[in-house]
Amino acid sequence: MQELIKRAKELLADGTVVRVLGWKAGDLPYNPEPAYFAKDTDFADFVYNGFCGANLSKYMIEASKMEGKTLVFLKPCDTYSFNQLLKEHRVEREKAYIIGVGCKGKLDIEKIKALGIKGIQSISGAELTDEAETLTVQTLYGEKTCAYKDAMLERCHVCKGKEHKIYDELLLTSRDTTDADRFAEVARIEGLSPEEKFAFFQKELGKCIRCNACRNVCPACSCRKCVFDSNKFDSSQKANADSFEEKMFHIIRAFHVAGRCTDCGECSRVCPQGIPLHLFNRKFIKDIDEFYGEYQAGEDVDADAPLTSFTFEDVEPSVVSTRS
Amino acid sequence: MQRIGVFVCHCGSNIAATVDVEKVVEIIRQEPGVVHAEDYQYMCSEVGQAKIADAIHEKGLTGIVVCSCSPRMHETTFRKAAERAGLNPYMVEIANIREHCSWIHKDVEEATKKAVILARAAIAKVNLNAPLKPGESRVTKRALIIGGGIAGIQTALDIADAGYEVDIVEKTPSIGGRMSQLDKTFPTLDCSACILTPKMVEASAHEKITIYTYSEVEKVTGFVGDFTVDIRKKARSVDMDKCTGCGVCQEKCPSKKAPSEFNRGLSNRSAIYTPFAQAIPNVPVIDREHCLKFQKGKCGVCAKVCQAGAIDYEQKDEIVTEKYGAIVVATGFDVIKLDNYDEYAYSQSKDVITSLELERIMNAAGPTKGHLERLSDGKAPREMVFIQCVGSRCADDRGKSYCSKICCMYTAKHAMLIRDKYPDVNVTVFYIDVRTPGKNFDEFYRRAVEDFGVNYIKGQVGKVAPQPNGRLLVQASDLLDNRQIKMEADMVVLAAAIEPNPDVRKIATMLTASIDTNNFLTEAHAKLRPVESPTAGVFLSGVCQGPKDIPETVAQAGAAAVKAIGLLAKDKLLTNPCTAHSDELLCNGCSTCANVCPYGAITYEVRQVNDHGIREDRRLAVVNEALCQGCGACTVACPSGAMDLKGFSNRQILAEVDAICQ
Amino acid sequence: MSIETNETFRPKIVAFCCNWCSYAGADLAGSSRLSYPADVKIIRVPCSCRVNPMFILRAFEKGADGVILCGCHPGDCHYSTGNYYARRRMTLLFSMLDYIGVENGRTRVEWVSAAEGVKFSATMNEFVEKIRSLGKNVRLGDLRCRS
Amino acid sequence: MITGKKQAELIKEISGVNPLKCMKCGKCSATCPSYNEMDIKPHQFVSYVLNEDIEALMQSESLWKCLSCFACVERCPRDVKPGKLIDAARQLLIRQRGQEYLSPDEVPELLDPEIPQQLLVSAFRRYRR
Repeated sequence: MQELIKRAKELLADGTVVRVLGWKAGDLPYNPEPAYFAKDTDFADFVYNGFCGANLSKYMIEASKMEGKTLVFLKPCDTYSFNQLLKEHRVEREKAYIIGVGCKGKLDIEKIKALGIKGIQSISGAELTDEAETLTVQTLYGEKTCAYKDAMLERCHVCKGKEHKIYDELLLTSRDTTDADRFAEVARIEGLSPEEKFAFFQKELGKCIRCNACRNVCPACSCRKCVFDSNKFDSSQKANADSFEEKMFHIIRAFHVAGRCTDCGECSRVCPQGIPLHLFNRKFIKDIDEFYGEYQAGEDVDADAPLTSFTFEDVEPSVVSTRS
Repeated sequence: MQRIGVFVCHCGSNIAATVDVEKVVEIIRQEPGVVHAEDYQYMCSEVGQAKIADAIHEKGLTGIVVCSCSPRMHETTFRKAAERAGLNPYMVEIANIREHCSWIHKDVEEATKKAVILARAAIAKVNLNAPLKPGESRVTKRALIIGGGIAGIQTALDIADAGYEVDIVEKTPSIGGRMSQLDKTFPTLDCSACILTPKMVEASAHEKITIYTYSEVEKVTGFVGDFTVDIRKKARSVDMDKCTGCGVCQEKCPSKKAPSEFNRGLSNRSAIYTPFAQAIPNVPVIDREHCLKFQKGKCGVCAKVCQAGAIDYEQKDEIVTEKYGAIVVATGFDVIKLDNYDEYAYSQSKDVITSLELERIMNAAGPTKGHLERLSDGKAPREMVFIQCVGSRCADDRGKSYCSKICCMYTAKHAMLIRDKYPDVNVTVFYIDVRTPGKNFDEFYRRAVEDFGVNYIKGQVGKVAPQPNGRLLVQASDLLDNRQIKMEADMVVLAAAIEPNPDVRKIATMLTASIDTNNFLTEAHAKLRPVESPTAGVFLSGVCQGPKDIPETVAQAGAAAVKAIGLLAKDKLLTNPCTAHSDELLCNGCSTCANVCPYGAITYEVRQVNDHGIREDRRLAVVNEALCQGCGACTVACPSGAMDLKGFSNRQILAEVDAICQ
Repeated sequence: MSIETNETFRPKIVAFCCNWCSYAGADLAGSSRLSYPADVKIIRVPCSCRVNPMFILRAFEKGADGVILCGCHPGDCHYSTGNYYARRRMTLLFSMLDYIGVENGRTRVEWVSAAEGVKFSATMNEFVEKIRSLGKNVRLGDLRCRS
Repeated sequence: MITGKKQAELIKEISGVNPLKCMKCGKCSATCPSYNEMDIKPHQFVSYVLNEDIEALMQSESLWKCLSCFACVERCPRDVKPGKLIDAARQLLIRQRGQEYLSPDEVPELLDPEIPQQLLVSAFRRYRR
């Protein structure tokens, strides 16, 4: 963390950048938030630890409109999002000085809580530089520990790899965290009967309160004005009026980001209701891989996106009913 | 809210027998927004149309729904009727209650119910209709032809004869193209030069035709009717106006080791050269790569001997910018490289040649002055073998997947000419299939077999191996006789596949014309619009669209000319008003829409917008209404819903959906 | 899930047809008097690629029991490439609907040329039969508005 | 006894060849070094598979005359590879013979100064379990 601060201050001092986009400590030990830093003194609450899951690439849309360059810290997975935004002309490369930061997997406070650790006062072991495999948590009820792996976000277990796809320089080394099959859960659901599938999604989506957090955090969902807020489709919805609307919202949201979603997992991370929203996006990714060849959004800025290209031999939509 | 009038047609008994039209009128009259509803025997009749006009005037209608036959039948009729009565024609919608209702249902109650729903959907749509006006764009009455072969020349002549200015841009120093390299042409065996040269002369003498040889298209902007094109005139190093074409410079030029492109590298030419005797223009160019003056700095013989003082070593490339209404692509073809066909020993033996090389050998102006001889030792061949389908109909990446179409016929021609001129030479043709569709084509092939004794064997040659005795061992199998053949030949001629001129890819990109996996330009419709590119104002002539022989090329050249003339004859183009348009406040500038547009109608510009008081520069999609054909691919690709289609807007279609599902 | 009997259940079916091939195919079915159930209502769109997944979901929301999209055969699109994009979009959308448990027989894409009146009619008959066997769409409907 | 249809399927599976791609050009037979000893010629292999007459192919002389030089595979313009087909037929026959596969112990007795080493190695590689 200190390396990041030191380097950021240097780049500010020599005029390479005029501001820094990073994370600052939140009001709890586990909720740092994205923030700008411009002066030396700002860096007092700069943090970079296992709870800095927030993908800063989307903030670069606004930063690209500001005067001067912005230093942005991007984790390996965040660079895919940045690339995708670059492809869509939403961010400007020249406006960004990208420091690719290492990552040893990001933490999910809900998982820690689910382990029965309550009344958290402080957490150690979450720093990237810590070699520790365990987190030590000081709670109102005394010191508790848990394995770092057990507290990791789902997305880090299926990490795309710790290689930065775009950067100006790299700081800190990463640790591989991939230990699960990215599509296992999607495949499990595909194997259910229609009734079971429907029940599963009815239960999950029934929790949706239409707070729009998933949309607002999503780097692909970066429209100036969302179709669900405009009158273009008579689709602006103020309240969660019936059981269909959240299905429509989530299907359309996933469809709009299909072929553009880098699977950064932010939607699921921020959902206050704990809905596994990534299961929608990942379903599309799995289908695209199977039908049209493997495609990773944000990997190659020049690649043709799956929904804006085609081949003459593409599968017919009836494949859905014939596929086992 | 619109003031809508609904007109229900009986269509005699076609509709009225199954749909209770009075009842439809009665129900529809109650719909919100409907201020007038009536039925009539034949709405499309003059009386029927007059009823619409009257109602427009009397009731102040702003929208019309006609419940009648398919809009494909009478939409235009009713739109025109409304227009005559002062209503915007695009405020008319049709509910198809004949083809989609009365004709397919038998039960009156059911059909009536459906007719009402279809009418409601049309009413819901027309409620959201907005008056549309076709855009206008002017037409520059000048055509550009890219490529000066027979296709380009024919298209140019046809357009020029219709009275329009035409420019031909040809990459090489002379027009004439592939056809000028041919010796004779099938199926009548006329000498190629004898029929081509007059056309070349006619084109160059035509007052409406300007020819830019040794030139290339550099940049294309604009759209149908209004293209702006930059043409690079490469430095010829010879003043076109001063040169008299006497040819002394070529004679005296000391650098004579440059391979002749015209003779397919089988002979050499001087550094200053015209590609062939009948070249048009008859003005040489200096090939700077082989010129001693340019390479070593000294020589200057040509300048010394030129009495006209036409040699200009200082000449530079020149860019000409010109406007055009139509562009015809006629870039033609080349034969594929045979580097990957080791088994035919093409690069090992001088006596294995391509058919195009044989054309040059057979030609009196060719490297052997028209004598059939082996290029290795100059001896007359006794045994000649022709191999068909070399690189055509190939599933692997060495060749092409398609049939090159012309090889069967030119091989029959070669075989026949050789047997005619040199009766003592045995000619064997190894074929897979003999494909001779075309007028007098099969008769021609049969003559080669029956009258000229050409030996046709079904079976592809597997290997050609040069022998120590200087001959070529040809190994094949006769599939019909079930025997393996090993024969010695003196010359082997390969019918190499043809492929589009490699430059076409660059040109297609400039024109936003689409191209298939084989680099052939794609036609707007494979059956119904074969000479038009999907990009409006761009037409296709000759082999750039697909393999063709000369008669087909000339026919297509004429067809392309007619299409171009049809465009140039108009002063202004009315554009389809049902085009896409982007809401600047919603547009993300993400380029997704442009990626799916088949017409290249969407571009981006950075413009200041005022978004509820926030002024900022944004990258925005701009639809060129002259290019947009209104398919709507972009509207669905657009994630923010900024892109919408006039006449088929999101809200209009949703209103129809709602009305149907009500 | 209870299936209503075929006699009483009349499904609502929305058919999106492209103007150039399928709508003309439907016209030909009409002029050839090839019947199909009145449950099918056609909406004309310029091209299959104009159909937004939003339209299909909206139809289901408003009570449609089945939605079918008809376009020109691949390779024959009037706009040359529209149906290729539609094919990908619909494949993914249908797969997603299947994934959340909507019976996959409720959605269909069929390529119908202007000459295929017989195919149009046969397709519609088949599709209506399928929807009738599936019964009323409850999983994607706005249940408040159902009578 | 498995049917010709099943055998044809097996041949296609083992060889990975789609015989429908053949355009009957005969380039395979053109340079086949064993052509004259073969009763069924290389370009005909495809027809036998298409006609599901695998028994005839398996009983043919050609089966054992093919040198597996793969010139036909190399040259085939349609990617049909007749050599692979005959090879598959051979495997089918060998598998049929009581499912016996070559075991390492059998190798020494097969050694014959006339047999190229390479053939043994490749045969072993192919037929071992």
